[in-house]
Amino acid sequence: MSQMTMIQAINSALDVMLDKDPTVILLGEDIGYFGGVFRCTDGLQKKYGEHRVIDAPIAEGGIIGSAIGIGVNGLRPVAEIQFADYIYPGLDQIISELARLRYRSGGDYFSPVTVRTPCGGGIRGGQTHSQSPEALFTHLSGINTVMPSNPYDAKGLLISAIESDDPVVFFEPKRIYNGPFDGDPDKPALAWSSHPGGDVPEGYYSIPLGEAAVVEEGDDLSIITYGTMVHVAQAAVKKAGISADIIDVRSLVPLDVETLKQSVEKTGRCLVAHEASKFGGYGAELTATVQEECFWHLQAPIERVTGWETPYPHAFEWDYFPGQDRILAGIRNVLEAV
Amino acid sequence: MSQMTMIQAINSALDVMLDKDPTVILLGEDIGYFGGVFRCTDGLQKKYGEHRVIDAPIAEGGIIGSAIGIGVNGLRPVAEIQFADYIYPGLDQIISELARLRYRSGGDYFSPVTVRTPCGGGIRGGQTHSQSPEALFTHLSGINTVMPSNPYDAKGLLISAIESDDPVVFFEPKRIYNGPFDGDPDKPALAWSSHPGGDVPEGYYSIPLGEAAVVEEGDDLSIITYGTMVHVAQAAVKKAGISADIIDVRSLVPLDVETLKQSVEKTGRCLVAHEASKFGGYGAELTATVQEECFWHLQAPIERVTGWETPYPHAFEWDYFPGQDRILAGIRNVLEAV
Amino acid sequence: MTENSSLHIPRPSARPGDEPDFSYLALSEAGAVRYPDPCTPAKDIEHLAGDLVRVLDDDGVAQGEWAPEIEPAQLLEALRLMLLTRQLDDRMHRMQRQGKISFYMQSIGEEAISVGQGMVFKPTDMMFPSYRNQALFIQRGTDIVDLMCQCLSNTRDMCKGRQMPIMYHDRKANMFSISGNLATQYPHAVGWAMASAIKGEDHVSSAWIGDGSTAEADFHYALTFAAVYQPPVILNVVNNQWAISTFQGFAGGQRRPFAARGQGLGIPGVRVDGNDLLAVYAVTRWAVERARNCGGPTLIEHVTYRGGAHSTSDDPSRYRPKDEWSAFPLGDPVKRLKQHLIKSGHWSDEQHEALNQELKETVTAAWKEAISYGTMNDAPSLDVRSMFDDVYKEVPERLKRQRQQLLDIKGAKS
Amino acid sequence: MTENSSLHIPRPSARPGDEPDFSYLALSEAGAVRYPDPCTPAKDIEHLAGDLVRVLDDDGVAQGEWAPEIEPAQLLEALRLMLLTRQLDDRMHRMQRQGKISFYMQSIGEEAISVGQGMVFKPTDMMFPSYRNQALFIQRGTDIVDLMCQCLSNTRDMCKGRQMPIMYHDRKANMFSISGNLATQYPHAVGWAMASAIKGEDHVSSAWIGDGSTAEADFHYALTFAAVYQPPVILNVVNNQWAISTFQGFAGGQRRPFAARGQGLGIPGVRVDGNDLLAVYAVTRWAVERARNCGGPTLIEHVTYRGGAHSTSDDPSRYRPKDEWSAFPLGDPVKRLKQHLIKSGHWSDEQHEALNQELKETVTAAWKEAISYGTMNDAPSLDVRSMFDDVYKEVPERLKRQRQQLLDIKGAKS
Ligand SMILES: Cc1ncc(C[n+]2csc(CCOP(=O)(O)OP(=O)(O)O)c2C)c(N)n1
Ligand SMILES: Cc1ncc(C[n+]2csc(CCOP(=O)(O)OP(=O)(O)O)c2C)c(N)n1
Ligand SMILES: [Mg+2]
Ligand SMILES: [Mg+2]
Repeated sequence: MSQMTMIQAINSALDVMLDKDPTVILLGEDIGYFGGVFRCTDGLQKKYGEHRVIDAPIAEGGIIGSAIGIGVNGLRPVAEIQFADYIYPGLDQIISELARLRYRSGGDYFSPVTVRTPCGGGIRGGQTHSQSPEALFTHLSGINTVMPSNPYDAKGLLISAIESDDPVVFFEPKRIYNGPFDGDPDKPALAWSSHPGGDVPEGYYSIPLGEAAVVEEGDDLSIITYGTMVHVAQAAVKKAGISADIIDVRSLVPLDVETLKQSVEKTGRCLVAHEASKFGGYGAELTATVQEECFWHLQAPIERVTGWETPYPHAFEWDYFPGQDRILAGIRNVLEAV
Repeated sequence: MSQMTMIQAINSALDVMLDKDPTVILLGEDIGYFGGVFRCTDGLQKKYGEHRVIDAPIAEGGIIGSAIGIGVNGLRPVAEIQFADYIYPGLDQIISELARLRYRSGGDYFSPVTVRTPCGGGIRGGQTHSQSPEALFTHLSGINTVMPSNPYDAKGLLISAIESDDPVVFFEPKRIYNGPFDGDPDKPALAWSSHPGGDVPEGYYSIPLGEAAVVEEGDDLSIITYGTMVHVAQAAVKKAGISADIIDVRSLVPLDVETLKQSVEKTGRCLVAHEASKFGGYGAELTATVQEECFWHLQAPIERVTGWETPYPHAFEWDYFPGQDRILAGIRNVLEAV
Repeated sequence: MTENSSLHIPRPSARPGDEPDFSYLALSEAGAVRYPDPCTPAKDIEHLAGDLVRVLDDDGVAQGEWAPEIEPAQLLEALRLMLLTRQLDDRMHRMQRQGKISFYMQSIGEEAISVGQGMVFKPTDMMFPSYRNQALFIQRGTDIVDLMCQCLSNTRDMCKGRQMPIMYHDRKANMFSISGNLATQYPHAVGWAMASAIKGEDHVSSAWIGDGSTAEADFHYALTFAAVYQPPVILNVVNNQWAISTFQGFAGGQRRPFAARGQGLGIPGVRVDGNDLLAVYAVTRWAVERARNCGGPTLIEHVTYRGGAHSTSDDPSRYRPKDEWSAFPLGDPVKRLKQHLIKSGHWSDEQHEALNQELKETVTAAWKEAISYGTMNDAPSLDVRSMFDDVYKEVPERLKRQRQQLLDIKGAKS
Repeated sequence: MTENSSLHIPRPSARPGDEPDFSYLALSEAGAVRYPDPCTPAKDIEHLAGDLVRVLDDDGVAQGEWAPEIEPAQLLEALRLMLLTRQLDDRMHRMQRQGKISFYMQSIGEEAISVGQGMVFKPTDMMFPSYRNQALFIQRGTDIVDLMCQCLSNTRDMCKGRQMPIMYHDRKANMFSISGNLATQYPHAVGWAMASAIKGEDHVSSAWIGDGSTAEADFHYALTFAAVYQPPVILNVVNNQWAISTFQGFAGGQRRPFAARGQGLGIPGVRVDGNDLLAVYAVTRWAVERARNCGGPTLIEHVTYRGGAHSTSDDPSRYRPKDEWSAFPLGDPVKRLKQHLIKSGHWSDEQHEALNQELKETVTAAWKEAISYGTMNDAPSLDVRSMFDDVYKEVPERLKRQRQQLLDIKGAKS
């Protein structure tokens, strides 16, 4: 065991897989010689060579499109998109090709591409370096979507994603790359070494996709969330002095419905939280699923606490971000509803 | 008043607007000399010239991107994307530019682009000519999303979309271009002349965005749907011999929450139906909204009847399509739930 | 407000009712273009993108340095494949008209490209076809019964009923899965070739795209990645003059040939008479030699003409002269190869007629066999449960439940 | 498995610790390139994409047919704008380092492009800038206080606090809104020019893109539409050799210059010394004349060097030699214009020093004014309610409710 930041854990996952499986190759903008703008691939080109850790042109569609071809030819590509906000030029290749290749070819062809990309706000990135577009992916059939909330999960889930023969879009909440963040930008930054999720084995291990983590257990309500918001929810629950199940979805697709169900059946009350805006967000699916599965146990409407339905503004980052106060207000609504 | 198919109604809307507003121009693949693969722009180039009804290269991103620039320069472009399945190469320009231009420029710039595109299945189009990707758009802030279910609405809503200074993505359910369709492919095709929505004024009129239509009124439950599924729902209700509110959302964004609320508060039971797959679909938002707004009135879980979570297959088109039987089963679930 | 418009709107040389006019097509004499060493630097052979490599002259005689040495038996086999493809297209077109299949796309007039190129590639090379490469499938050994079964979405359909007709693939023939989305296969081919280079293998890949589709982003991505990483890939633009109703000027073809599209990136381009099987073969062999011996991509523009409608949903008489094909200066690839074989004493009109008759029967027999695996309306049919397979490697629980729901509803109904 | 890899991986000529090496840069002598009539057909001037149009020689003397006639006063003004931009960049960079703004991007070394081109365009022409065109804003009259206020996201920010620093726009100066998404402005510029042509107006548009960004789809879309519709648009590639950590070879620049990218579509390309204000001015004027008099696009590659870090988040010493800029054969655009003005007797070292000092004070005064409109931490600040404006033309009910929720929560908190 050693202490790792989420960046180091991701680097370690890539390192382990490059070492273990000679077919794994990395492709992305600035990931090679430079080691990535967030340094997730630092040192890997030096270690594995420029033919396995490959700098790419600034062409997200070309990165995904060529990765598909590379995967069809027996290699196992891990593509980095520098910011989730820049994944859109690659959407056609993801939606029309990557997600459907196995299906349309009757199972004869597939391409095991993993697409890693940093997402979320809280780093003063303004409207083009803060987005959380996970809902555009979770609606697609044929790909899985993952977003870890701590280094341990990041490494274990990324290894599973790379090993999977199904394509995975792997979102990395960049605000918590270097430490957990409870939603209060005025507090001194915490290090991952202060968090149990910062204990990360050096070697190989994996966490299967499709399993949510119950981060905290309690009885008053269930909070379903993922990414940075897991930490914000924990802080809010503590502040509220209540007892809640906090569920870190981790694997957005496939979704671990059973864990949500057990929790909400127990608590009867549910709050869903994410950074992305509300309308049509992933929280809509979580809400719809929970009301379908647990209707008869629900004692209050399921509440969604999310980003506002505007782009993510630079100046009002902390008014946009669904911080502790918003979660607290949401908890109050859910608990007081009669 | 005259009888029009949905194709004719769309053609008429474009004709009226080209005539009324000299800044309106059309741009798209095969829309000019040929009149469009579905003939929605038939005769318009001849009438308004090749400088206003413009054939475009096969480049969806270029069509949307250049339309944005055309709009910034004071014209009012209506772009056609030949099939909704082919809109993805244009997504970056829609998400990153069209939807955000006004916001990011502090209100100083905007581009009033309307994007028309045929969607949905039922024409033996297989997995790349049948898609209903509306949920990828309804999650975005800064654009509106529309899908009409009959010629009258199509014309009135399209005129509103073109006149709007906000961008609109306008989905046209191609299965009902030429006649209403109740979900039974074995029945003889109906003509729009047999449907009240086929009565369409020749001239100018508009239907504001943001207003749902209550297509049928009843007490047993509320069915919330849009596009082709409106007709399927009507047939299913008739078959079930029950009394239901059937609400045609029409304007997916902005959503007329008030109308949904009034209905579900009255009936206490709700079914949501669409052709797109369930997970993360637009129905998730409808479900989440209704449970938020009407929780205390709900007597049963809200049921979603949708396409399966697979691509739209060619051979099993009618097993994929959420036809009357599936709606009937859904109605049974909702009504029998205790 | 458009009276003063100075926007350039490309116009085809002829519309319905006009005389066909191909004066815009730059032609070279057969044999006129010199054959450079395949490893010649791109900058020294830029003229190849503007010239037109032609081997067969008007009399059907092979001319010049590009004339390949091909055994007559091989040429006869090529002719057979082209004729077979044409018979297949004819049959399938009619079957669509009779409602037996939902859709079809013919490749009539473009058969020399698939067949001539197919003769060059090895089985271990990987092909990323477009929807007008049926002859390439046939050339690489796909049974026409399998092609038919795909169009029928029946129990022998390699796509398991998931795709519209003509969206074939053949894993064992290294034929990639055809996509309904134009141009997407182009970066796949480049990526595949990159992997081949990374692995140190000498397999090449090749992709086909239409003139109209070059306007798509994936064309640019593919060319850029090909220029940067120099993988062994042969990129083909099939310029059949039309993209549904728009002529090639709407893809930017009015000023420079498509073969020149890679020049700004240093990718060599060769423009070839796509209706001349010998020229197609020679140019492809040149490009493959270049890829295998010196690495790197080649862009080949095949100048041809879309002899039929775009698809069974199309009516070209609305937008181009009915007799345009017959005025096309590069003729019909089948007739030209036939003429060459007759001229060189290896073939006769009678043999041709007999072969055609035989192939017609082959196709009829194949159709009979194909429909025995089911049609849109007649048994046997695919098991509906298979609809939920292959979305993911394993069927997830969610899809198993949806499958069960469907079965329940179908059970309740019947 | 990669021991035998034959994949070509572009390598820059020098890495940290190496001697800078610009031998890969093809240079022409100042004055060597002939000046063709602006309406010359593209195919007759293809060499302009490979040559390098240069006016100022090593001694600062204007040479050759491209040498423009510009009043000394205008040149002095150009020098002033370049110096002002550099002072601004210096100041803002330091302000970021001190935590006063969140981010910044300098344009150091690239000022001649914005200023030289800006001198050619009319106010009614529409500019689609990239994030290194701050000098173009200044040239077209945007107050540097406004640029600073944007970076501060304060009450005078034209973006109302919504964008990261440097994402300016200026409606009245016809400067479009800068996007964080690379290359997206390219098709906008083409569309804008299409509309200009449709309306029969003679306004041109112009867009800027980095070498690295040419790999994006929008570059291809823009070139294709420009070739098809021939609108009056000037498309600029600012080749500053680097795209964050990757050199221009990763954008396909190893074999042919970026100016040649449009040749396959018949778009004329001109390669110009981007550090030579006179050459930039002359080439731009040529392209604008071409656009206005004969219509159609021109692609201009400006050969320059990114003198500073990519942004305040970047550390270039990790990936390129520290002294690379000083070895760049085209020098520093400010020094070169200064030398020219001194040589021609219109300027002196003393005047230069004095001007620089004056501009430093101008910038300091502007900064003081700017922060009076608020900073990240100090009042005044934007009204948080404005966050919900401009998503749509009118604030929809939903957003009004969300605004109220936010106010309630903030109220409850304080
Ligand atoms: C991304 C995308 N856009 C549009 C279409 C619709 N479409 C199908 S074929 C076609 C024309 C293609 O023309 P070309 O590339 O010249 O190929 P050809 O049909 O002539 O062989 C179009 C527009 C599509 N299939 N995919
Ligand atoms: C679509 C997109 N992909 C990636 C990025 C991240 N990014 C910002 S600037 C940059 C490098 C651009 O290099 P170049 O085009 O050469 O411009 P320069 O910075 O040299 O002026 C990258 C990769 C982005 N902003 N947008
Ligand atoms: Mg074509
Ligand atoms: Mg650059």
